[in-house]
Amino acid sequence: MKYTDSEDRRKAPNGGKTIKSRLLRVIGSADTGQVAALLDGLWASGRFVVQRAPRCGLIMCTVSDPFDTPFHLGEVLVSQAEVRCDGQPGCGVVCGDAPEQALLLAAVEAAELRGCAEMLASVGDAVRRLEQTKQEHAARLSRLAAATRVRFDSMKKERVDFDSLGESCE
Amino acid sequence: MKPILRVRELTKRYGPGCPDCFDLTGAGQGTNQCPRCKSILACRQVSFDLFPNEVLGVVGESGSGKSTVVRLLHFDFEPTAGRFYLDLKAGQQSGSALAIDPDQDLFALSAFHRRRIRNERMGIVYQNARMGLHLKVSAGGNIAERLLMAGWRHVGRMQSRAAQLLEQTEVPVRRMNEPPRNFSGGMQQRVQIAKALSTQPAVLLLDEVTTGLDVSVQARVLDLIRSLQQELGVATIVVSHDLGVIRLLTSRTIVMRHGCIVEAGLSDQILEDPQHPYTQLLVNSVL
Amino acid sequence: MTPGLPSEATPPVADWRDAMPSNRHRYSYAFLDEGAKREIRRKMLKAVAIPGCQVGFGSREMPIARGWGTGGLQLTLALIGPDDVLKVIDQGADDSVNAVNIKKFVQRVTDVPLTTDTAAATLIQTRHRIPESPLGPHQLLVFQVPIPEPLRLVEPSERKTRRMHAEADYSRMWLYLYEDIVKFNEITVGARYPVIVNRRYLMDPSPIPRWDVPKLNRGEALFLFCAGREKRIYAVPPHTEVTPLSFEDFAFRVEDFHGRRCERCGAGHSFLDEVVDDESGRRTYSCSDTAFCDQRSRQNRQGSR
Amino acid sequence: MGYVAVKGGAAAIENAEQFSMIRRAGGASELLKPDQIREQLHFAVDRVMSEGSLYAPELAALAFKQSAGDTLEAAFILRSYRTTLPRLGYGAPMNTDDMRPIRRISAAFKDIPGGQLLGPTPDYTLRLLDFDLQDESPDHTRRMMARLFKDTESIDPLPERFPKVVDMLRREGLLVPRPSAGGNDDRLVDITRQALTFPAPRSAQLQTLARGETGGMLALAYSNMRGYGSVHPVIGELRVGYLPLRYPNPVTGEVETVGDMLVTEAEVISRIGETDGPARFSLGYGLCFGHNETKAIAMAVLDRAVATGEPATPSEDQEFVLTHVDGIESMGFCNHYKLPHYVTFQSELDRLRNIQAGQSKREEIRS
Amino acid sequence: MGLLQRNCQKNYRILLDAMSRPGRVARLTGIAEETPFASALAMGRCLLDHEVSLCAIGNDSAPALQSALVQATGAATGPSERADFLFIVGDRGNGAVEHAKRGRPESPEEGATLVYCLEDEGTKRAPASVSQRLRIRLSGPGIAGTAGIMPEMAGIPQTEYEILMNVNADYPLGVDTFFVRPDGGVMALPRSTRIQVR
Amino acid sequence: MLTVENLEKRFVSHVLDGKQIVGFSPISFTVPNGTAMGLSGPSGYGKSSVLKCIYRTYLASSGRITYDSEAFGRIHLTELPENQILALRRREMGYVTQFLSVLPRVPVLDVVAEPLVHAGVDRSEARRAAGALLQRLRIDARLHDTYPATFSGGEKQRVNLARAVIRPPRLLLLDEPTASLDAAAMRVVLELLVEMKQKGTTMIAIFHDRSIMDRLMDDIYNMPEKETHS
Repeated sequence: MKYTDSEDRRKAPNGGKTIKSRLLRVIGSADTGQVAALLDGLWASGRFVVQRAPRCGLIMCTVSDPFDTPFHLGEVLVSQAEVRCDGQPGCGVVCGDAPEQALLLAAVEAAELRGCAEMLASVGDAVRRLEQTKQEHAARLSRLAAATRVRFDSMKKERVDFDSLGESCE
Repeated sequence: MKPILRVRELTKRYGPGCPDCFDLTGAGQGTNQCPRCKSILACRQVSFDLFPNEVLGVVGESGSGKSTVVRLLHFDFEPTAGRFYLDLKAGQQSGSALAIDPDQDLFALSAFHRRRIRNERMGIVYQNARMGLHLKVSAGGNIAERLLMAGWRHVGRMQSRAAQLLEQTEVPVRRMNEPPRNFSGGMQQRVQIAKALSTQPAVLLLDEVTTGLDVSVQARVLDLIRSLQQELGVATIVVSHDLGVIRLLTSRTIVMRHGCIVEAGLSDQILEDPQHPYTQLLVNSVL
Repeated sequence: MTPGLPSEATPPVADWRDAMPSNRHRYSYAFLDEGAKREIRRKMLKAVAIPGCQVGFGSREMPIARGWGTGGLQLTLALIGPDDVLKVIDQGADDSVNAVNIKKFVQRVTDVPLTTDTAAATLIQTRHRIPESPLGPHQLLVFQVPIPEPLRLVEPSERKTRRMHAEADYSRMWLYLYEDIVKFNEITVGARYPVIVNRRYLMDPSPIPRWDVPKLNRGEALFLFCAGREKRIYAVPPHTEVTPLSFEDFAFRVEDFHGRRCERCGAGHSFLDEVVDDESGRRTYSCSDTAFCDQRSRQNRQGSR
Repeated sequence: MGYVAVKGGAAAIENAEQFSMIRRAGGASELLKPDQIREQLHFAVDRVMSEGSLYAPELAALAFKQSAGDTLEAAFILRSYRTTLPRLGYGAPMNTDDMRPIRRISAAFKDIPGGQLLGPTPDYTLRLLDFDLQDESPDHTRRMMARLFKDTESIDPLPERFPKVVDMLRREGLLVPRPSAGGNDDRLVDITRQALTFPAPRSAQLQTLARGETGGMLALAYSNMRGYGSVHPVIGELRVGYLPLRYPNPVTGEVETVGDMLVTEAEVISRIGETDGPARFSLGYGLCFGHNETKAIAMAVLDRAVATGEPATPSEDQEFVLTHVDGIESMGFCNHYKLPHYVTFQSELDRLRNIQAGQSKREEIRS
Repeated sequence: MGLLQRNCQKNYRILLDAMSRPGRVARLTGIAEETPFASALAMGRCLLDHEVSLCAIGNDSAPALQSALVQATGAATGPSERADFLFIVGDRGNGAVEHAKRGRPESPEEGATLVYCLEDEGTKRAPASVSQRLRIRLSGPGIAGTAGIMPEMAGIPQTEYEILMNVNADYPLGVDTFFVRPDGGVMALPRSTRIQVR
Repeated sequence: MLTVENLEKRFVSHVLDGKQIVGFSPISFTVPNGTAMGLSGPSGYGKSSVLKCIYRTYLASSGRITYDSEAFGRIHLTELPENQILALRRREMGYVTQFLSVLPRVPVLDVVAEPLVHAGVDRSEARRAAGALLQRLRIDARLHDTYPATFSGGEKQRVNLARAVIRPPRLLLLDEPTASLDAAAMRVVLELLVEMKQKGTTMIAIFHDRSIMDRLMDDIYNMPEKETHS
């Protein structure tokens, strides 16, 4: 299978990114009650059917070592579900034991592929809120991590000239 | 006279290999490692014959590929290319009933068949006794192992055969039940020789058998090999970096360097009138 | 449908809440997922087709510890179905803790009927014994194997033992027995006595006593062996020649229970456990195969009545 | 008398299980919640995930609770749980260049592009028992956090990606292009689906080590560093961070990021490779689930050690290392000796008595 | 336990028994004879998935069987000399059997599994098969003494047995073979079976 | 029996950057069956090299040597396969030098008996014959079981000779076989050689002593002066 980036194709009309892809980034911080409410909202339209009930499964992750040799690092627990919107299938896969989250992702994908992004207004709002909280939290943690950076004041140059350091390790 | 053993274009490469390997390595290039793909050509297109009763020397410095050649013939590992034939009718009868078609390339045989041929038709003595012997198993047991492999299933008969062989190789029979790790280096080599000869092989391979032994011990082991060879008439290949060993034991000699045969001839000719620059250097270094 | 995966069709669900897995944390039939079962099943077929040859497989982790029968258990679970009647023994006994533990687990994930009666079982998982009463053609005996490689005794490297099997070079094993005789005038191997299967492969019969080794030769039932930790499956089909290694002048011999009898059922031709009486300190004997012993005791009682 | 039946095993097992439950949960203290374990005992959870070879923090925390803190046992529970789950597929090949680090240090250079980032490490904390933790107040922690976030407000957040130290060495030609021995086999195998064969391909080697037991790997790697081996490691780079899991969507076929995994990566430089050709550094590689630096470094050292041409010590022997680092297997085998072995023992007894009888008979004849 | 799962388990036991007793004919369950390739598909569901590769050869129906098997099992396809499972539709392999995988000395189990999917027409050619039954003797593991080929399974020509003999001459290298009929009748000839043609 | 035509030997020393050294300049001569030919000339003219070329210890640079062999018929020694040369050495050709070329650590008796044993003579019989021959060559019987390495130069030479003639060869190459013998020993050796010649052995020989040459040789070939190469 040829791998392509989801962002490259299927460009959403606004913002360049699909709601599905944005939802994927933040769904980990959404709580189950919130997700259930969104699902209820979508299902009220009567256009969604669960094609395949959420189930847990494993994905084997493949990583390349510094010599570009791929190997299997280990498995990750994911939840997967398949939903149809007016017959258009959509699939949701998300890390962890999270059936509701998988369903929501599947539904959003199906709707987008079906071309009914207008149904996703409430999801879009939720995504925006989640993005904001997540971003704030991430930035705080990132600044905290940045604070553990070691500073070498004696170095005059901003960037280190590595060619001159090459010998020191021999 | 027909050769008992024929080797044709024997090649062993370690590494992936590339189209330029052969051009960029060899005695002419002064290396056996391909600068392009880093493969090592331990030996390349080596061909020679061994005649019945004959002792053939293979001489060269370490890394020349001489040990690789005999160990390939012993099926210790797989060759990259080459053919290998044994014509046992050319030699004297040995103890085994195993028949070999003289036109059958032995490298093409199954591992199972090669193992039988190795065990019943060939004997090897390694430089390092650890490779040829189980140092923790009794000397008698070491010999019995080969007999067991050849299908012997009578403990009493194996014990008497082992005793006979140890006597022949001048190992005190009373030490038969001792493990060779208790033995001196010279004695270990004798046990290896006894083991190699136990199934009356048609071909004996000696890989640097006296290297690392004290000079006096070396001499005694060489004498033993010489007298056993004369007595049994087994066709023998002697691999050594030591021209003294070659002079003492062999009638013909092959000189190897960087995986290639650079010169072959009668041993006295090789020693007294070497042709190839490398052989001359080798001979001059001794004198 | 997910590409590349076979699936059982499930009907679509209209309300998402109905699709939420209520049984999310229940285990599937026979515990193993179907993919694992298929792999084990494929490998078992190969093992049967090449008697005595150790076939590697992707051994799964089981909820019992490695070395506690995870190999046997995986075969049992890949084989078992609702028509089976299961018997599990350890050291010949149906009620030893390990056997009970395994039975409990298999029943929990399959609901199959259990039995202690050897003749009634279709599938028997065992550790260290073959039942005394002969097995029939409808029966499968699954052995738990701790160390599948008979050559491990003489060679620690897997790479080298693989080559020895490839070349049918078992001289090191023979040599081990030869050295035994040289040192002790006797072969000292107790249990796990090495055998040659179908005149080709050297095989570890799992740590059964020598007493049980002849039962492997030309039996009626299929014998399946599996080592979970070492990830190997092998088999002895019915009517297959299985010969213990022996010399012309040093024969293979089973354990000597000459003149001893089971205190309970009086059997003089079964493998006996040695028991030291708490009070008298006297050494007595009893059948290791408890089902066999029970049956005889029952018959004795009926006979005396 | 005389017959000791092994009856009643079932009841004994049941009771033993309950006794063990009571030992864990029968005390006076409040019962632990898996969430508490996941957040507050994160090193334990990480270790369970990496040795259990399953990235699932919630389940790992549960397993840790169930095993009453025995990480080996918890990893074991996790491993057997994964046996019941179907494998949906394989993630798209990932590169650790995409890692979002929270910690990265290099021992080889004083400063590195992007800077040495200490991250959340207890390395420089004095190992003094902190009695304040006996009675930790949530308020105090909250206040401290607030202060910390306020203090760091002016600092620029970290970039998403950092350059790799070894890439610089590689560009300069200071690094061997490939591991020397056993490195030619590029097959991507999955050791959970097929038994290991030797020489094992590099992918099988790394996978085995990645799920190895920390203590066992440490012991083997330590033996090598200490002298029973020839690896003299310098940590080129050690990273802890989040790696995006990318998976092709089953409907669209497009690759999506379905979540993040915390991983630890170690790239260990060993002085001068022993291969022919120009003298170069060689590299050992370690990568595992969770934050576990000891394991990543030990893995990198072992990865480098087994690339030694002719193994002279156990840690240099690929087969030796790979067959002995799995904690679940070694623990199981060690414990299986608790099972009854009286049939085999009886068989041994028979041999021994026989031999002794033979020996005394021979001695009689002699005297 | 679903029906499919149940049938797979049952049929596996039948296949295992067939492999354990070469020459013995058993019958797969749940075979709807009107469905084309029902027997072969039942075997496929029991043994194949995306971890193995298959190749169907033989007569014109082979491509149809191959795609049906892929659909039902998710198995990969590959050239006949690399396939783990080789389905032969009809009564002869047309040269593919000789080149099927036989395994390596260190791992003979890598040899292919062959499935001859006999067609009713072929198996009903009774006169030829009766005489054949008399001429072929089987012996080896799983067989008490010797055995013959039951008439209903004798659907392949004698030359095909000779090919199998050759392919398995270098035991333990070789292939393991099933013969399956449209009605679910199944018989195995593992590589350990010695075939003698009189 | 043996014809040498335009035989020439040059050594190329690669150790000395390819320097050429002349062994001897082109020579031609014929030795009829049963006769003895002496090579004469000042030292350094390459007499020994000629013998070595015939024995194939040296490879000739050009020219050829034709030999009427019993085993193989008329052959060219310079081109003969090595295993056939070895067969000739075992069965037809003997070569005696002034230097000891026998094996160390083998009792003298066995050294001399070896060619007979090789030819299939029973070992004890061969040792008896060797003993008699050594006795005749005035080697004390007490020395027969000792190693020749301990012998004096003259004794070693006689051992060499005994080994070469115990099974009389068809063609005997002699390189100063009497160089360090006393008069008595020399007399015995000469007697022996005369006897062999009478029995039909063809000889090519180098003797330091001109009088021996005259007494034993049917013909004498004077070595040409070496051409000097640039």
